[in-house]
Amino acid sequence: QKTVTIGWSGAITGPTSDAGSNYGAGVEDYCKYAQAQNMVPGVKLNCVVRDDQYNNANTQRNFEDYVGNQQAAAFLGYSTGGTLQLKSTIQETKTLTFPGSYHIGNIDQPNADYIFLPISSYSEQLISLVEWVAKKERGAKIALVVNPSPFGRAPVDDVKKAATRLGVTIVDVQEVGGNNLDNTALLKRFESAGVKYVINQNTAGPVANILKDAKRLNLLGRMQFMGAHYTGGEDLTRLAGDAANNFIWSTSYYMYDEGDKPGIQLVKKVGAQYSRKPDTIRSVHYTSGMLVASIAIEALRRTKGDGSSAAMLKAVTGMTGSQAFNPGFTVGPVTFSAKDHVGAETLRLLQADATGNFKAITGPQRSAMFKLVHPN
Amino acid sequence: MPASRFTQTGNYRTGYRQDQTIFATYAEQASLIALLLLLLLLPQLLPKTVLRDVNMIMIYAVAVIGLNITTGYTGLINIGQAAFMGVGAYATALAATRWNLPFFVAIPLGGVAGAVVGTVVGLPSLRLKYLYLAVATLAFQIIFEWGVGHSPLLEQGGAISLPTVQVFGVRDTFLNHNAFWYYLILPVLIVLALLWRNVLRTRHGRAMIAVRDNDRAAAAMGINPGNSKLTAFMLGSFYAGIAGGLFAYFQKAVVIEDYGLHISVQLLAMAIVGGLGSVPGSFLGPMFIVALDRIMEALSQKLGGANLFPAGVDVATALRPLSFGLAIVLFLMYEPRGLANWWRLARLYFKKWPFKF
Amino acid sequence: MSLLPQLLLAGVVIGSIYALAALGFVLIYKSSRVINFAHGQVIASGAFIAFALTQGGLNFWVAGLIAMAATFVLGMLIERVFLRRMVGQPIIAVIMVTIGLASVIDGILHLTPYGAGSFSFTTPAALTGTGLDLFGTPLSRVQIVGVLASLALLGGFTYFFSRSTLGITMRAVADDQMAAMSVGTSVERVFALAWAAAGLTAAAAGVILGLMSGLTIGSLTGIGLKVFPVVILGGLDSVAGAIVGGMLIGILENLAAGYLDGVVPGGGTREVFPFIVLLAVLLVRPYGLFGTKEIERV
Amino acid sequence: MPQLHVENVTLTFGGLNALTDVSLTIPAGEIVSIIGPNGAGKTSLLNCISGFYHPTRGRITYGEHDLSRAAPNVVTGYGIARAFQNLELFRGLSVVENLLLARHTHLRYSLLDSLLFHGRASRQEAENRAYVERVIDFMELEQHRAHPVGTLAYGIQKRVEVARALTLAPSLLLLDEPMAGMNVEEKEDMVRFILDIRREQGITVVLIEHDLGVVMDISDHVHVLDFGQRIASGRPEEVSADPRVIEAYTGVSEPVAVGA
Amino acid sequence: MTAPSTHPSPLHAPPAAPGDLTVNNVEVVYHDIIQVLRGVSLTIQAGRVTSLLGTNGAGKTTTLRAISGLLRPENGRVREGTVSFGGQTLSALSGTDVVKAGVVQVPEGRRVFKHLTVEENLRAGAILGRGQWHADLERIYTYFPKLPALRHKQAGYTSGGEQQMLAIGRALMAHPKVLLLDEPSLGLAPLLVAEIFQNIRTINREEGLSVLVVEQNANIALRNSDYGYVMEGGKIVMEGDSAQLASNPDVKEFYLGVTEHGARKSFRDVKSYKRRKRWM
Ligand SMILES: Nc1ncnc2c1ncn2[C@@H]1O[C@H](COP(=O)(O)OP(=O)(O)OP(=O)(O)O)[C@@H](O)[C@H]1O
Ligand SMILES: Nc1ncnc2c1ncn2[C@@H]1O[C@H](COP(=O)(O)OP(=O)(O)OP(=O)(O)O)[C@@H](O)[C@H]1O
Ligand SMILES: [Mg+2]
Ligand SMILES: [Mg+2]
Repeated sequence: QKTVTIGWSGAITGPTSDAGSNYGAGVEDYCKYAQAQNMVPGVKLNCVVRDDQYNNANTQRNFEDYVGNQQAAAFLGYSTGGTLQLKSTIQETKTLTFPGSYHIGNIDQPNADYIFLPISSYSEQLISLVEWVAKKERGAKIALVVNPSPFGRAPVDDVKKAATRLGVTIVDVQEVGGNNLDNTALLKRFESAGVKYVINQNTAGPVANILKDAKRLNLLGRMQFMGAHYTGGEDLTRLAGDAANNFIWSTSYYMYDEGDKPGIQLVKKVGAQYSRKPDTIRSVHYTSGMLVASIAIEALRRTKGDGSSAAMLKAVTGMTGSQAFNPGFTVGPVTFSAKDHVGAETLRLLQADATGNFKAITGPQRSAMFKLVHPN
Repeated sequence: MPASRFTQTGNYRTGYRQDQTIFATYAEQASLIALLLLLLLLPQLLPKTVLRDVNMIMIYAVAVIGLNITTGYTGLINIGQAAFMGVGAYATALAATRWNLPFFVAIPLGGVAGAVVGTVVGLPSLRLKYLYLAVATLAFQIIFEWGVGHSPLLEQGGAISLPTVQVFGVRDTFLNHNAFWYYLILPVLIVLALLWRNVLRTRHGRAMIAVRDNDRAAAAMGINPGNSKLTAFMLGSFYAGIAGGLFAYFQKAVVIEDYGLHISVQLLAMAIVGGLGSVPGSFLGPMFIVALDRIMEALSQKLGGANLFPAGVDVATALRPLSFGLAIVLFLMYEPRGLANWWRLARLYFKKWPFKF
Repeated sequence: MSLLPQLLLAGVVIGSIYALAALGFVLIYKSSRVINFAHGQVIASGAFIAFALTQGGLNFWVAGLIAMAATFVLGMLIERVFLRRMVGQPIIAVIMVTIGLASVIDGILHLTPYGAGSFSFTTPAALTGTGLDLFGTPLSRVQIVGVLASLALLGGFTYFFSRSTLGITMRAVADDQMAAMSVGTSVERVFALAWAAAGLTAAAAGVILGLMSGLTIGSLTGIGLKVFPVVILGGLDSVAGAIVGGMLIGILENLAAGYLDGVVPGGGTREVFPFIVLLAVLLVRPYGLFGTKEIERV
Repeated sequence: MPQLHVENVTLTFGGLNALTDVSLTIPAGEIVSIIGPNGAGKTSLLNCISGFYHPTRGRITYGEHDLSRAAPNVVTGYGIARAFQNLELFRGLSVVENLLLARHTHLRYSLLDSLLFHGRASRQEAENRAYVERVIDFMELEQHRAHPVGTLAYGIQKRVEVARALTLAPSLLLLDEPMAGMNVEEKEDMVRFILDIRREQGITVVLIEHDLGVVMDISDHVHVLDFGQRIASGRPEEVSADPRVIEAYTGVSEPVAVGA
Repeated sequence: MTAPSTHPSPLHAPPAAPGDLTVNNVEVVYHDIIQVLRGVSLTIQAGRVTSLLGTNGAGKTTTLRAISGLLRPENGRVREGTVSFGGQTLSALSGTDVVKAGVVQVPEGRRVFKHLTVEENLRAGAILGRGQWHADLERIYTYFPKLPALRHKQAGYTSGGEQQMLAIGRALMAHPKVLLLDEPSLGLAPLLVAEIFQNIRTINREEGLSVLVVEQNANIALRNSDYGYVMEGGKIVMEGDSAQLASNPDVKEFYLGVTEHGARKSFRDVKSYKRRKRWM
């Protein structure tokens, strides 16, 4: 029996570890599950999950080990900076890579032949939100609040372009990090500038603080708060409490409480099987981790265990049309082709209800505008 | 002169010039040559992943020598060394991508940029003492990170990729990446370490130490404390800048997170564990911290798989910060002079061997 | 309603929390000349202890008090186990010990279920809702209690240091340990007490912060860094300086956020503005606004 | 050799006048003592001369150099060296290293020379070392040469302090209580060094000292300060008989007996 | 210097009275290797002033530290022998407990708390009389009438003599029974030295305080003490009533600097023959 390596390197500790630890757990558990199911006959799956502490030097070392020493069939990445930094090496080594960062720059040429985003990019997520706003109110004034990092800044340019075309205005772009104990100034300025929509590209913590302050300042009714994938979910409602009410979130994943979806059933089953804490299993990042692992393993399965990069690339770019892969974690199937490096590009907008659960307010959809402002 | 230079019982010094030499005894000179040979062959002897760590250690060592110049020898506590590395890295990246300069020009330019910025940041040291200066360097670290994040020229901290390097027809590829850079970093490190050892034997080095020990007395000796402090900052951040330039190429792209506060802390830890104000310590410290991290990583990998602990308790992830912190604390408590002191004791032992007393 | 008064008010609120966080710093520095880089970690410990207790079903207030007692002991332990051996070592060594400690406590926190993820207190009934409306800015009860608690603790310690014999003794120890010993002061007891008191105020700060912005290990420990501009501005060894410094930084941050962010592309100026001010202040007043000038006679 | 002129120097700290309108001249080649009660401003005057304090008003010149606003290291460059009242040595460094430091201004090579340690730097350092060894011989510090200064007995440290000042090759040496805390015999040693320094090298010496016996025996000239003002000056016999000096300082009504 | 060849005998150290503090054959090492005291025995008699003379590095300060328990912070240790006072073995106590037992040391070089005001310095000394510090302040101010005017001045900016008075006053705040003074005349002008010693005498008389004073200025120390010891190389080499010591020829030459005929030696006559080498 031959052994094939799939390696993940991400932040189990350090910055963004709240997401990273669950993400890593998802990768690890899905792999064990796949092995137990003998998903790839004749192959022993060797899934390695390593903590790089959000430190790019560690990421590169892990990459070298996976790819250089263990001939990994796929590299599962995590951080924005780490992935961007690795692009030329990924290209050179022809390593199939699925980052945890949905930065569109990851799949922008050059050096992007082997990189595939599991779900739609931050840009597309945010533009979907802008489209929603534009549909609701022409000429609406929107403020962007982004994380002070490459991760946060990634979609800003695309969103600005899209807004112009959609006939809404981005009044302000603000960076807010994890230490925002008080957002009075920010919100008051938005208020006086007539902002009615605040779109966040951030992690849940800073967004929760903004929501709580907005509630205190009686702005929740007057401003609609929204955000991309890493802003929402359980984390947000836990932190913001009832201030999260009505928050609109865009993501491609199914929610934990959509128990009828096969992907969520699988998440619950696997999570229980490997005795994860409830918080982990409920976390959307756990699902995300399972998704990338499932894509890599599916590709390997389709190569019949041939983990070579040519075979893997063929398998992945073949996931299109009737050959699309649908593990059920996301609202749409995972489709890739030589031109299409985004997997589950359909997404939904969801809105938090009074109990803190996110309920879909749109069906699965794609952003029409995104393609226009960011042609490949 | 004894009949044979090799049978004499010691190297007798008959002039002050001889007293100045760094490698004085024949034993020292012989071991130096052996060491150099070993260093040349190292890439052939080491597994590739370890070689990567060796490269990291050498880059850190350059930065730590620089940190020692400001903090160890001159006593100016610097919590922003990673930012100076960052200055060098970004300067190198700009030189390489905007002006298409070759790496052997771009990296020294990084050093020069580090030195220039370092001198400016050092200006408050003319007035500030002790902790107040430490906090000023901390402020610089934070302002630097923020500034890069707001600078479109620097991709707002996103990746600036560096061109692939070619030397004597050999290209830097994934397969030879570590060995390739090993042979480039090693001579840089050796030269930089020797240059600093030279400074230490001269009035400039002594003046820095004097300023550290007692700046008023130093002034009474005709030393301009401000000059010495600025020189220290300039040299120290020159080294940091070179380290940053090397790191940029070694990582293939410059990303702001690589030059954050935690790296500054790590560099300080390396300097402390190695032994503040010691050149061998500047090598031993990075070695120790990197090795410790690798061991702990391996250990947490093992523990993580073992499911020994109740759900929700993540021993594996706690190990690295815990061991890093403990290493620093224990060293300071029980061996404040750092590994350099062990090194010294070991050398004394071998010098006297087989006579142990 | 014009923006300025609202910004000032928000600055005072957040500033008083900064001041409280800074108080622990000052307490330790004042008596032992140690600058504590692990203070953010002690704050986080206090907050998580309180949180764990409330998770266990304890009343919020009781949990808060127990957490303060626990960090009181924690502070004492840190001093006893780690810092006591460092007496007489150079400052850089002592600073580095606290940096190491920060990492150690981080590791220990990662051993708990709170090492990763975000949590949030169930706000006690007495603190829910709006408390006051000043200048058109509604203040939550949490904020009001935070400000009052900070001011009470700060006032108490100011009085303590200037008037009480023990307070004077603590300052004496900072000045010259040997001389303090010669008049019979137990330097060790003074240090332990300073660390313990700092621990206590840290838990208070941690719980208030937790109430206001949730419990995430990174942002709680991050306060440890935020406190630097405060103490440097106010002067490392001045309780009054901590108050003024805290308020000033809080206000400056808000002014930056209110006026500069609109001008600077990307904004986020509140993150750096305090540090820029800090540098400027240091160049004019190297000992901060209220810090003791080192007496140097040759 | 230049003369030191202190002209109408006033030094204020906050509201306090440490020095008020002090004028005096130190002639080349003499041993001049400054005495006065504690807090009279003796050390402050020395600090003004050596650049650690700057007079609020008045002027201090040494030859053609104006010292009033000069930094300590600049003053040292003019050939004025000092030993401190409270030891200000580099405690972690050995005696040799302490003295080598004092050669700083006599070495002329650049940072680049330092980095490369080629000809100029290396040659000057060797000469430098030889010079230091001669001072060590002179001050009889041979046996302590390699010891860290901090571990030496107090009396020896005081001697290192003077040796270090001497290594600067000054033309004017300022000594602030070099004999405090010494017994009679140790004082005799220190006196011998001071006399030899003057005799063999013609260095001008300014001495602050509370032991009147020493002051009266070896000074050519004595100035008395009280509350920041010069209240008397003259030859030792004259000063010790001055009633104002007796009242403010010595408290002894008869002049101190000049030794047999 | 050469040690006085004769140890005056018989020793007329009086038998220990109840209030005496006795140092018994004490040996002290620093860092576990540097032996400084080699069997020192002495008695501080109740209610009297005792002086301890000796060259630099003889171990005088070390002796005081051995009594006051301040060796530990200097990495020193009493290896042998005992110090006892009022039935207690001081050498077993910590510095704090020694002060509680009534023995307080005024450290060499004064060591006032520079950044505290004069009054705060005194209050910092009142660790035992906390409740009554007000009354104690007044008591100290009557002994040192210069101090009240300076009460709000930072101690670091007061003159040497004022600092010495402050240091003594601070020690007195703890109501000691035995006061240990380390070179109180260091760096002080003659008039102040006299004043300080007068103060010591007054306090000694009025409070019945025993005093041990370590001095380089043998002249004034012997004049103002009842009994004296001379120490060299970590040993007591001579002792006796102060007057008697002052007339000893060796003490005269080496400590008092007077010739046999009573005239003061001139420093101009220093022994230049000692110089072995010429310079340049
Ligand atoms: N840096 C300073 N700041 C404020 N006051 C000072 C400073 N330096 C000295 N003084 C004050 O100036 C006066 C003169 O002090 P100085 O040290 O010159 O006296 P001195 O004659 O040398 O005394 P001593 O014999 O005790 O050494 C004193 O009142 C002192 O407090
Ligand atoms: N902390 C210490 N560590 C090591 N050695 C010490 C220490 N303190 C004192 N010594 C040594 O012990 C010896 C005696 O010192 P001590 O201070 O007791 O002498 P002393 O008689 O008080 O001298 P002085 O008149 O100079 O004050 C000296 O040789 C000194 O170097
Ligand atoms: Mg003086
Ligand atoms: Mg002594």
